[in-house]
Amino acid sequence: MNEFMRKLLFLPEEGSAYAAEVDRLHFFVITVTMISATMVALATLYFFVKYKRKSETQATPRVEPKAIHEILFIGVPLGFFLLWFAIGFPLFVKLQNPPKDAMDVYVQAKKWMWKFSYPGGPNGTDVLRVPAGRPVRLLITSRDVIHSFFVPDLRLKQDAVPGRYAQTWFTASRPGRHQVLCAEYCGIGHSAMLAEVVAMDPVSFDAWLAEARRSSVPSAQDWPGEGADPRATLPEQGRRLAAEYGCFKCHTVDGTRHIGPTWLDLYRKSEKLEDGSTVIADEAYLTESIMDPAARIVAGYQNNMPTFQGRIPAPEIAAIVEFIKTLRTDAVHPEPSKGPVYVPVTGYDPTRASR
Amino acid sequence: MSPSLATTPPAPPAEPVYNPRNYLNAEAGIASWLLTRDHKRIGIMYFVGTTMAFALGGLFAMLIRIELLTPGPTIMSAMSYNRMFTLHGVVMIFIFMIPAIPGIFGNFLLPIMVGARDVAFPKLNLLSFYLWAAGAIIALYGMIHGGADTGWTFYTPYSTTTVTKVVPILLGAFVIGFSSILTGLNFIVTTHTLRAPGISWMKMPLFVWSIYATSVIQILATPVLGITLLLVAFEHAFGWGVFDPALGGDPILFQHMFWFYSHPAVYIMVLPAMAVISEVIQAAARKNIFGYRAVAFSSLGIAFVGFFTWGHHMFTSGQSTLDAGVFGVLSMFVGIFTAIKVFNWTATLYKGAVRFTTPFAYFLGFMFFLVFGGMTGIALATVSLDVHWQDTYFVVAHFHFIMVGGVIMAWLAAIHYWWPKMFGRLYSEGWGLVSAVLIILGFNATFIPQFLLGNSGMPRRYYSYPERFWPLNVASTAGASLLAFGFAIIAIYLAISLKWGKVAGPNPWGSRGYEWGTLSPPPPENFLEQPVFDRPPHDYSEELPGMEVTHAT
Amino acid sequence: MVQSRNSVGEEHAGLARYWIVWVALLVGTVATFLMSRVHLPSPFHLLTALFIACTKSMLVVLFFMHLWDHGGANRLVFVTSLAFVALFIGLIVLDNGTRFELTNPARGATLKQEPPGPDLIMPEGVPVPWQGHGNPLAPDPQEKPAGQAR
Amino acid sequence: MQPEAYVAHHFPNLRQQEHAARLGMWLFLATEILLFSGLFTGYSVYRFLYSEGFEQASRLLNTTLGTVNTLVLITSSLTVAMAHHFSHQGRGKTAAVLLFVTLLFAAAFLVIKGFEWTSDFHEGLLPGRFFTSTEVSATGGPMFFTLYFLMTGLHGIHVIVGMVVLCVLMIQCWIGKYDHGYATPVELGGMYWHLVDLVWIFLYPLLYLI
Repeated sequence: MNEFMRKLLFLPEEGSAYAAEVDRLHFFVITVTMISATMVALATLYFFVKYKRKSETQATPRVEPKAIHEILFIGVPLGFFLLWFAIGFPLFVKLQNPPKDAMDVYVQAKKWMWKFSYPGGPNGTDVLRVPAGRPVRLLITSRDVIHSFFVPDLRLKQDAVPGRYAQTWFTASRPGRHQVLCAEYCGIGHSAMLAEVVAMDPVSFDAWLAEARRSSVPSAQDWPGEGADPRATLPEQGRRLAAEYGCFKCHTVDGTRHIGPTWLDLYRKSEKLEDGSTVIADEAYLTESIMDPAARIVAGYQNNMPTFQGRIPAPEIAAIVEFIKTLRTDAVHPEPSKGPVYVPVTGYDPTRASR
Repeated sequence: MSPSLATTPPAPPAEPVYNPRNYLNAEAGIASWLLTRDHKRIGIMYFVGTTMAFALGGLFAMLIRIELLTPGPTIMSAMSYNRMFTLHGVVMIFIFMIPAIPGIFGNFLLPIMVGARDVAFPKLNLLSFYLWAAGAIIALYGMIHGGADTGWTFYTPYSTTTVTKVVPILLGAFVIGFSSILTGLNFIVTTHTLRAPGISWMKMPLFVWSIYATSVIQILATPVLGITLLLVAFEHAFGWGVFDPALGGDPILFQHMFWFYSHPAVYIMVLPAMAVISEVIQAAARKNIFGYRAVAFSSLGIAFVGFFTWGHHMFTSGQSTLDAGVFGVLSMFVGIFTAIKVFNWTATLYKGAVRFTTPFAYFLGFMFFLVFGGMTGIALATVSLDVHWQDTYFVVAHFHFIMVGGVIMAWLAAIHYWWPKMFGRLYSEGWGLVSAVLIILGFNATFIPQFLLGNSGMPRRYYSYPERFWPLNVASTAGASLLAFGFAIIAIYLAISLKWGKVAGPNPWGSRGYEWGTLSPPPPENFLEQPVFDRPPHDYSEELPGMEVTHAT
Repeated sequence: MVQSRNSVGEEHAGLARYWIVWVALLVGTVATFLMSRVHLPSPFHLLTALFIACTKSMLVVLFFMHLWDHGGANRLVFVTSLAFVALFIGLIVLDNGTRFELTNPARGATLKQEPPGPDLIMPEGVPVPWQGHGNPLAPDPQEKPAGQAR
Repeated sequence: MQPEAYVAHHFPNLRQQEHAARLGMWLFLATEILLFSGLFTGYSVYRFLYSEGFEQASRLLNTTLGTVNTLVLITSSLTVAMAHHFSHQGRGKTAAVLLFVTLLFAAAFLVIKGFEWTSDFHEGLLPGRFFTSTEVSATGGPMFFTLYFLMTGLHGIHVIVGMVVLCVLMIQCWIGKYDHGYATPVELGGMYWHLVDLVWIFLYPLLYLI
């Protein structure tokens, strides 16, 4: 029955015991809602059919309500409403008060990504690995604007507010994957701010955590000296390189016009050039524009960009182009888990966090 | 024609008569309209203005729906899409819906219904219209110069850091707020001091009660919105951050202040709709309301309790658990007042004499949508359910059920019900029913899929979405086009009826509301002679052969 | 008509009443000033000052603004507005007083466990929101490898 | 000119019109109270969160000037009330003089406030990120001054609006517009001014004393 209702109402799977409890209340409330709306509509129709106007001047009796009518009108719905509250609020209180033995994970939202950090490491983006069957407490904050951590499968949502922490918790009932969406509007990347909760069986989670902590330590030593994190994906490296070479002084990645064209949705975009012709901004054009910017200028922009010929090695240019290719507002990741990209825990100046 | 409802009026003329000297033609020229202090003309100016705003907001809505036809980009960029839904919200809420029914029908009818010649402060009334126009123009300026991408809720810190033109939009809403305050002030004072002899509080038409309750909310809530929007504008423009987390500010405080206005604002929009429905149902059923006191006082109850529930918009924001509980349980009580009204309206039909007309069709739609929308509102206030639904399409569908299914239906019912009174002519009843059916079907097709989208977890304000949400979005867009088609038909046949419609006569519905006791269109002084109000409004308990002037059929 | 009390009543009030109220207001002002110099335990400080302010404002409202002589509707308007202000402030402060302890950074609470990684912000060091220029995705300068820093 | 001449066409009599005007004014004042309540809410919340910072910051303000300003504003309220009294009795010239005195007090208030703001400016006691003073060690100093400037600023705007209103009324009193027993505009203008006083009565202890 519950399964039927869940399918009927298009609810996603129930990833936790809490989700199942919430759904039961959901079915109760929605069933009553549908029945009462239908009943009111039917009553209206019935009265309409029964009491059709017979003549233009027809008089009608004055019907005054008795006290019992109004008491019923108030009492019956109020009874239902308060019952729902009485069932629903304790569930909410439960959600707000994590069990003491919950494992902590820090969640930091940022335009437009989710960062998950485990005390003692590791620390990654966009994939939250948790052990199934064990409670996990999330301490959520934001770096810029308000975001909201939303996992439909777990019936879980908590806003990430900058400057303060919020908490929520869940226990995934079995291994599986659950999509995370940002539910509080946060700008052009709002709908692409997706992540994933991966519930693993506890044994493999423990093994994974130990492995991730072990491997993050040695690489931390060689990372700051190198130009790039060897474990970072190509686009990640590209982003870092673009920052180093100062690309962001003139190019934005959020769609706003600056000194140069924005990089958002630039790849494969059809750009109008100064001479009136158009060009598709593919890899070749992007590479050319880095090496010899003056060659083909997009209409409406000045020729301000210096040439980077000989200043950026070819693999790095490739990385930057790869980065530009990822900057898409329509980026919907049907399968966002390509393996988390972990940055080492150590190697940072902890004082820089405070303003 | 005597305006009295009871004292033996002359036999109705065989053919309906168009009142030759009415408020529309008493004075001529543009200036006589722009400088008018006649509440009826101001009502008509609101009609024209807010309807244009509605068309604009509807255009934005259609563009949003078209964009959402495919999971990826369809016709616009993410930035344009964000502007679209912001402007759709701002235009529909601040420029159209808050002033619409009070501005048009409150202005036009409230003084007539209390037997007054005008509102208490006619100049203030005109000023209020111009403030609305100024606010709309400022907001329009902002839209043309880039628009805002914050959503109509202007949540900080996004709204204070965005590069878009959020300040003109904020100021526009601020100025419109003043207009709303002055309108409310005028209505309250009019109701208190200008009721004609014979109209005691308990004999006031229910329309007046509801508008009165609306005005109370406007007076008490709108100033808080004003100061909140000013603070955001200040923070955006000068960096004086009251809400800026970098300076120790609390973004959640903004949400508290914003919803302290914006939750009651829902009732600013819905109460006038209920006002309309209370009148339409009594006329359609030829029966006095079942439980006058219950309906009248529930309006005040909504106005009062509606203020204690704002925190239910913030269950997932980091608000304290205790506050969530307080707001949650209080929200349950506000639902009760709506339930009282719904049951009393339904019971009004009992032993009535119902005729199916276009306003009645909208009444039927309204009843279903209000019950379903209202009950889903209660479901949303059930704290733990809201955690899943907060900021998803479920919320979007819920408030569109209230706003479109409730307010727009009532607005259409009001237009169709009072059109003959306002312009003295009848529209085509057949086309009226066709478009009503189109709109009700289109509405269901648009918003029921959105409930399901919300259930399946699609957050609102999404430019692109995972493909599993695709089919329901297509259904929603299809419904929206049906809806748009229905509105277009209405615009056409109403425009035609203005010139070529059949003459309505003073009372085409055979209604015994006070406003039908005067001529159509009403003379500038509302009643040719001071009417005698010796019966309650909508008293159909005995036949009054002289009064039954029904030409609608 | 609702207006049952005669508004002409204030005619008889006379100037003497204004002067008395004025003296009372002066006394109240001096009293708050002096009270602020006396050392009182924490909440009482605020409470006395607010009590005196409320008394003073009541005097102004009742006598200077003639609410004493006015009809019911005017009183209702004024009292309602005050009630809603109290409600507004009360429920919001209640929220702040009962929040999850880490939500409000400055109330003495800190994270028990320092969050790992570069990007998590300590509660006492609040993050700087993106100011609408620069780049949201660009790594912070500190995040750059040491050799490349500006 | 009889008082009845002031009745607008849609009112049955003068008493009802006065009643309407007064009720309208009270409603307007209610909106003003709620307008300020937004700032008072901000103050309450941040005072609750940063009580120590607020106390330290409040000590940096000049209490003497604040107290003098309170006395000035209270006295101006008295003169306005008296002006209403005399105009009601038909003594327009006396009322005009009293309104003039009120305007002087109001100007004095603004001048004192101006001095205060100037010295705050020099000491770096400025709102938000412009706050440069080092004398507040606890968190909350910038927030206090943001609220201080917003509250006194909004109040100052109300003082200026009130002065314009009183100035118009003064001229009307002087030319004898209210010599016939109809003085509702003076009463309403006075009520507005009392509200300005009322707000200050709360601002004074909250900002300067505690």
